[in-house]
Amino acid sequence: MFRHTFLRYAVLALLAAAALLRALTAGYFGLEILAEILILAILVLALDMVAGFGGMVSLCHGALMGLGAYAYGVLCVHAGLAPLPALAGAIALTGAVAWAIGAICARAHGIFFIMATLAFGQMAYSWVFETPLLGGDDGLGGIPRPDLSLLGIDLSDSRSFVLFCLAATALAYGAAVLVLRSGLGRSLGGVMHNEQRMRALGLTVWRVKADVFGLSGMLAGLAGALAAMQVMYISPGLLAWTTSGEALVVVILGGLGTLVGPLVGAAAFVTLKHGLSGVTSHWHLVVGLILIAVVMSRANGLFGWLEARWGARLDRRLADATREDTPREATNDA
Amino acid sequence: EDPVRVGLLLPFSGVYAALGNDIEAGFDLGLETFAPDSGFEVIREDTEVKPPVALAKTRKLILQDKVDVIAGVVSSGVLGAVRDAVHGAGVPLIVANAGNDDATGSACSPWITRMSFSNGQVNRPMGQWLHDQGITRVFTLAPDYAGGRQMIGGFVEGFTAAGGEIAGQEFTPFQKTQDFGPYLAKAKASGAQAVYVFYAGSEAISFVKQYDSFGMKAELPLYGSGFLTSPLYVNAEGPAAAGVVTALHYVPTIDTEENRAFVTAFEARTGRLPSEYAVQGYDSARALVEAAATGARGRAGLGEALRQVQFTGPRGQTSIDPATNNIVQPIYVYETVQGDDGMTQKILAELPARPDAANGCEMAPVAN
Amino acid sequence: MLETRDLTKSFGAMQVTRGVSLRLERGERRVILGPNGAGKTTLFNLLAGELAPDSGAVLLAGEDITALPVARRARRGLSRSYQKNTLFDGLSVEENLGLAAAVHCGQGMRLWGDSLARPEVREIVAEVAEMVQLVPHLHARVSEVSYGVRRQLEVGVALATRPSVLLMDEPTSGVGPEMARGFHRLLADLPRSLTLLIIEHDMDLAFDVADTITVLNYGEVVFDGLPEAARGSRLLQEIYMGDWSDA
Amino acid sequence: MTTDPGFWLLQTLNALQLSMLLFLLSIGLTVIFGLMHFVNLAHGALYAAGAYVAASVSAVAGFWAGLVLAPLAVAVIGVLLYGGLIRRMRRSGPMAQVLVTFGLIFVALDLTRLIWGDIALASAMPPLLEGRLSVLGIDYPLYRLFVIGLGLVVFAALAFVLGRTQIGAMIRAGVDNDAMAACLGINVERLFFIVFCLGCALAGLAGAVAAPLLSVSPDMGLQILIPTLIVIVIGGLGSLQGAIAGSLVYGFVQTFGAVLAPGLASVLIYGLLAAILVIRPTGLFPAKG
Amino acid sequence: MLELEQLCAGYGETQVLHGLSVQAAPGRVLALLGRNGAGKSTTLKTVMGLLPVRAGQVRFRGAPMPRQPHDIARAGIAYVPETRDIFPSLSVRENLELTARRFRGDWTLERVLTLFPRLGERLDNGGTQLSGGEQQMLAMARALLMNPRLLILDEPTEGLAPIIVQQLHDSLQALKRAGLSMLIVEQNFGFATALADDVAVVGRGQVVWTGSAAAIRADTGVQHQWLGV
Ligand SMILES: Nc1ncnc2c1ncn2[C@@H]1O[C@H](COP(=O)(O)OP(=O)(O)OP(=O)(O)O)[C@@H](O)[C@H]1O
Ligand SMILES: Nc1ncnc2c1ncn2[C@@H]1O[C@H](COP(=O)(O)OP(=O)(O)OP(=O)(O)O)[C@@H](O)[C@H]1O
Ligand SMILES: [Mg+2]
Ligand SMILES: [Mg+2]
Repeated sequence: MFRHTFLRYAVLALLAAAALLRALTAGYFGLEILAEILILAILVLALDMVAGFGGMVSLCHGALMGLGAYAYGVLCVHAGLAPLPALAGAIALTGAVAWAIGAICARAHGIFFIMATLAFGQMAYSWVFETPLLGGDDGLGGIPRPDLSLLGIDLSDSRSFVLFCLAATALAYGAAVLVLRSGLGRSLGGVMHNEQRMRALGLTVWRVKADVFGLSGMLAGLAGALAAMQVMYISPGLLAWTTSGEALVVVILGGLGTLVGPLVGAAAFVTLKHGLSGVTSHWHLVVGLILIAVVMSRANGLFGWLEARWGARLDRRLADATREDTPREATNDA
Repeated sequence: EDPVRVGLLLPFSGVYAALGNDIEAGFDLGLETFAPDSGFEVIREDTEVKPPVALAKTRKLILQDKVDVIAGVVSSGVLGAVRDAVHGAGVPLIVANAGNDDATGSACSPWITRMSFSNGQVNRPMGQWLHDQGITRVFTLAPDYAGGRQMIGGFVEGFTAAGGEIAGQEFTPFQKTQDFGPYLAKAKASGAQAVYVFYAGSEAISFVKQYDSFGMKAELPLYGSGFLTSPLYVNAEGPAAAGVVTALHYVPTIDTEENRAFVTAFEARTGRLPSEYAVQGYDSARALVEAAATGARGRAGLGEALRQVQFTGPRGQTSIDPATNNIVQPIYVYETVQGDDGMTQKILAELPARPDAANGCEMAPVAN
Repeated sequence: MLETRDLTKSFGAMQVTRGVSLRLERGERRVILGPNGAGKTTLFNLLAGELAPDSGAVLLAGEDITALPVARRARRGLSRSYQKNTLFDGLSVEENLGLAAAVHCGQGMRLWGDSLARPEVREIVAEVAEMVQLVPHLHARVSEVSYGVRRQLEVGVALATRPSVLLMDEPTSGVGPEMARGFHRLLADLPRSLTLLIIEHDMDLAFDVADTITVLNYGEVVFDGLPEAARGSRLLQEIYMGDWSDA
Repeated sequence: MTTDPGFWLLQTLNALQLSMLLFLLSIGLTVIFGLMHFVNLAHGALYAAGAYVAASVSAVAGFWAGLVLAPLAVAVIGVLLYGGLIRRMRRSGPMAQVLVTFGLIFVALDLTRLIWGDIALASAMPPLLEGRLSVLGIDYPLYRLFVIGLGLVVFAALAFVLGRTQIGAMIRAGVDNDAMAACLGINVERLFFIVFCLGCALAGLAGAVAAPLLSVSPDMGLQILIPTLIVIVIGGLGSLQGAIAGSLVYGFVQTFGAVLAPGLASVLIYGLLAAILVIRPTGLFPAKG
Repeated sequence: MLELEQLCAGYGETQVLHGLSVQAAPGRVLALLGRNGAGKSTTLKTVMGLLPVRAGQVRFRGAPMPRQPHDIARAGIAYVPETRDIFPSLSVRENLELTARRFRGDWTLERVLTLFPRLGERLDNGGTQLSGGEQQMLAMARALLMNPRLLILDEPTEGLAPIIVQQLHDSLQALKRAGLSMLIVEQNFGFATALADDVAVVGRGQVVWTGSAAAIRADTGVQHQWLGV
């Protein structure tokens, strides 16, 4: 279960404002980076949904995103579908695949779940890599962006495309929050804390896991389709496990199970990466050291650190101010 | 006069970092040698061997840095990713490695000039040559990806055209194979007279060592694409590589004036022998300098001029095939032998330069 | 209401349940006694579906449920509490009860709206909290309340699914005398329509609430009858009670 | 497919060899990962470090010196890691551990590149093991037989220590519940330190053994990580039988997959992994409990 | 033997013990009684070094208590927690040998198995395959095999069949007669006061009453106010 706190609202508003400002003012490369951040943000939202709120740490979300990208690409290029129906198709297909993976892996836990999802991700990777229709190792080019000229928007313009991504990210965030706050999200929380008891209460645990995994997969599919639109070219590397690993790093770096944190993580990670790779080809070293430093600080990621410092205090102050009109609610996250 | 702005697009991290570094060293040496008074401004970008990253960097070079020309590109995946971008924007690209046949075939572009090699080109002549040595049944092995299939495809084409027979073919999972033992046993059991392979990088090293440890070289000689025993890796392979016969568009032991000068200069600069990657970088720089020397400026001008370039360099007489923009160059068959210090290459034959077939390439002139 | 026919279960070479046949009428309150390791908890696991029997059948309201998974049995009104607390530790007491009630109300898979905010769920939570005296602790996290309170919650969560048959595994173990009395009252106050099967080592409580008593020893039913008969049974004294009844 | 029995024997030996190489690697990981519940993704990096040290040492002092020094050197790295990072991370849950060790992978990768460069390193076989031995009528490389033998010896030694000795029981007790183990007078902290260093040394040993077989390149650690994880997950975490079973499954599936179904070679092991986890969600031989 | 002086301790932000002072005399049995949540288990955990001492002092046999649990154990204190904490990866035999092999003395494997014959039948079972009561016996046996100077028991009778409780009472009486010092926390008032020499009642993190076992049996006021009996 996810709750908005004052701090979360504040950081969210800050992020949105910063993104909007950048989208309107940044130069070409800045826009490119912003689009990358936004797409990664959707992916890590999807991942946080299952990992942070359901304990299902997935190492196949990169592959799901890749599937979304390929589904979109193939539906456009080979099946001749218009981009928007292709986008819908990609999301639906990725969701269905994710649902199946979630259902099959539902019995595994912890590292076993991670590895089971990795296995499915790698199978998808190998399949794409070795399927000539999908371009194999050489990838698939000539992927179109949606035509929104009816609305007077030209998505081939970088700025418009970034704004399009921003809207998609906002939508994805809203969807994630809705799901996590629903009955399904509640059940998911129960399953994460004590699966055996949830079952004994009469819940079909695997269905809950599969449903949430499927919904998360739809978001990953959206991210994939957007990535395909951004680059207008797709290659199997998108499905490699390292993409999933990187997404996981971003989620944890930002703050697992906070939904807002991963957004912070995505922004920080991409900015850092590009900033450093311009300076040194050994940027992995620096990123690695920073990762270690962040974790050694013992906080739940960057945002978790912020929450631990100020979250409670801010909320208490806010609660004091509004004590009269709202009944007290137990405040806890996840 | 404004300098020519060059974007150098290479992997400086990731699995191909060693290749990127060699090409870069060759490129820098080329610029220094042929354009000592500079006139070129180089902007370096790391592709990380990730196509999306490479594409973002390419767009940055084109749109933000406003380069006149781009050089580099090691992996074919990256080439596939950036192809539409450079073609669409009308920016000349000098390919300094990626060998994908299609890049100068069905997906060719007047803006893309290849100064390295194409996968088929390196292997095709070897088919005829091998058959000429009296070998008629061959087992082939290569990693399972587009490049591996094209390399072997080129060889098989040449070999069967000469009347040879393929005893068996195996494609191993790309960069996932630790143990080649199972495949070697299959090759042995296939009844072939020789084995022809394409492997590069780490896989080449593991393969050559494991081939040797099974003691197969004596009864089943090992042939292949020259990347297998590239100077970059041959010292890691050590004596295991002795006696392996391969073909490539360049080896450091080519006995010509141009090559001796290049090898000396490169060794002085880096302390190691130049590999085929180094020469590709070197010749890419030279092509660029020569194109600029014609007085051509701007993207279109340089693009057109690049297609006319021809010179005699370390690898012999090279020119650009106007039908495909692919390089035309001789191929060297060489045996890896034990030298005074480390392994060295003994050239067995120089196969004449032949342009690749057009493979569906329809080349329009460079337009504005 | 709940019936078993010749249930057997072994772990490796050790037979833990040997041909157990029980029959509980609707509204019956039965206490299961037996020495440690007699197979009482195992029997509960077989009834609830957490273990599959080697042979035999479990019937609920006349229907064979032997093949049903845990969740399906629970949805048919079979609920249980655990000997070792099995709670949602990071959540508040209220949320613990709410989750159970939400599943019961069919809100567990809803994609729209918070299940715990539903009026029917809130109603159950309030009612159960009152019943098991958890009202003062509703907003505390489980990890913050004392063991005794957790024991109460353990039963509360089971009750929040509004079961027709409730299995309680040593509800009073580890709680103080005061709270034990509370459980006593709670059991007395439960609606008579609820069928109860209780494992208990607290003899006072056992003899007080039991309509009937079943004694297990080495996985076998060695006694099945009224409390009075149990009290007088030599066998029971020998294997289980010692001189409790004299005390 | 050939009916020559020699061919199948050869392939069986190949499978065994790959299994044992993976076993040497995965046992270190399973000891740390299963017994300490510590997710050490940097295990592959330790293996690469072992290979690099072995290659460097053997260039000047011969293979055997490398084989001895590499595990020691990696154990020393283990000491540093433990003191600097791991000790503080032991209680911080798997997510934090994944992240820290992921960071370590990044760091190790670039450090190897900085120290040894991007170009792969040579590592020669010892002259003693260079030849081939005739096994039931087929010639098989001696070095590969050495790898098989070494794997079996390490397995036997560890099986004895963990299963039959007091130390083994103490380690397992500390893993189950370190607070309670401490209350029984066990110095859990020191025990884990030893276990961690032993695991590191085993990774170093695997690297040294692999060096003459494979190429010693910066990304070798990353490439081996996934196979190693697959091995310990198929086998079941924390158990020695699991590590050996997982290694054998992996080795045989890879080898015979390559022979019998080359088209599926790259997917086969993942399919098997998924299937095993669906049927037995905690692997084939999970640790008791 | 064991002296707690103005002990303060707790979990995270919550402080549970607020200056708790009590003394256990050598060769005697001290029972800590109190309602659920009074802080009895917290006291024991603090003594064992599982929770840090925030203020005050713990002294054992006249000297300050070591800080690390394993040093505390080696100083001669054996502890049976309320959660028993049997090691699931170890068989029953291994659970017992874990302490039997490292602490030698009067208590041997044979001797504890005569005390708890049920364990003898389960020697090769996994630790968590035992029933709740069997686990309690195993935890006790494991502690006795440390041949401790002071035995600390947290709710030893929880979940035990009456007949086992009786046997346990008898064996603890025997231990007491043999001169073993004990500190027990117990909800079973009858059991505790029959065994203990001294009683300390804990309420809200402090000792609110001390006296002899006989005294508290007679004092229904204290019983009612602090124990809810
Ligand atoms: N998973 C298992 N594997 C092997 N043996 C088991 C397992 N679970 C329980 N047992 C054994 O079955 C027997 C019965 O256990 P059970 O937990 O049912 O006892 P119980 O009657 O509930 O005892 P208690 O009153 O002490 O809780 C015990 O001897 C125990 O060792
Ligand atoms: N891990 C913990 N984190 C936070 N608070 C705790 C924790 N464990 C116990 N507490 C709190 O400390 C207080 C004292 O708990 P303690 O376990 O010492 O009580 P007790 O006297 O042993 O009671 P019981 O008879 O129920 O075991 C309780 O209010 C409880 O909520
Ligand atoms: Mg029980
Ligand atoms: Mg307690």
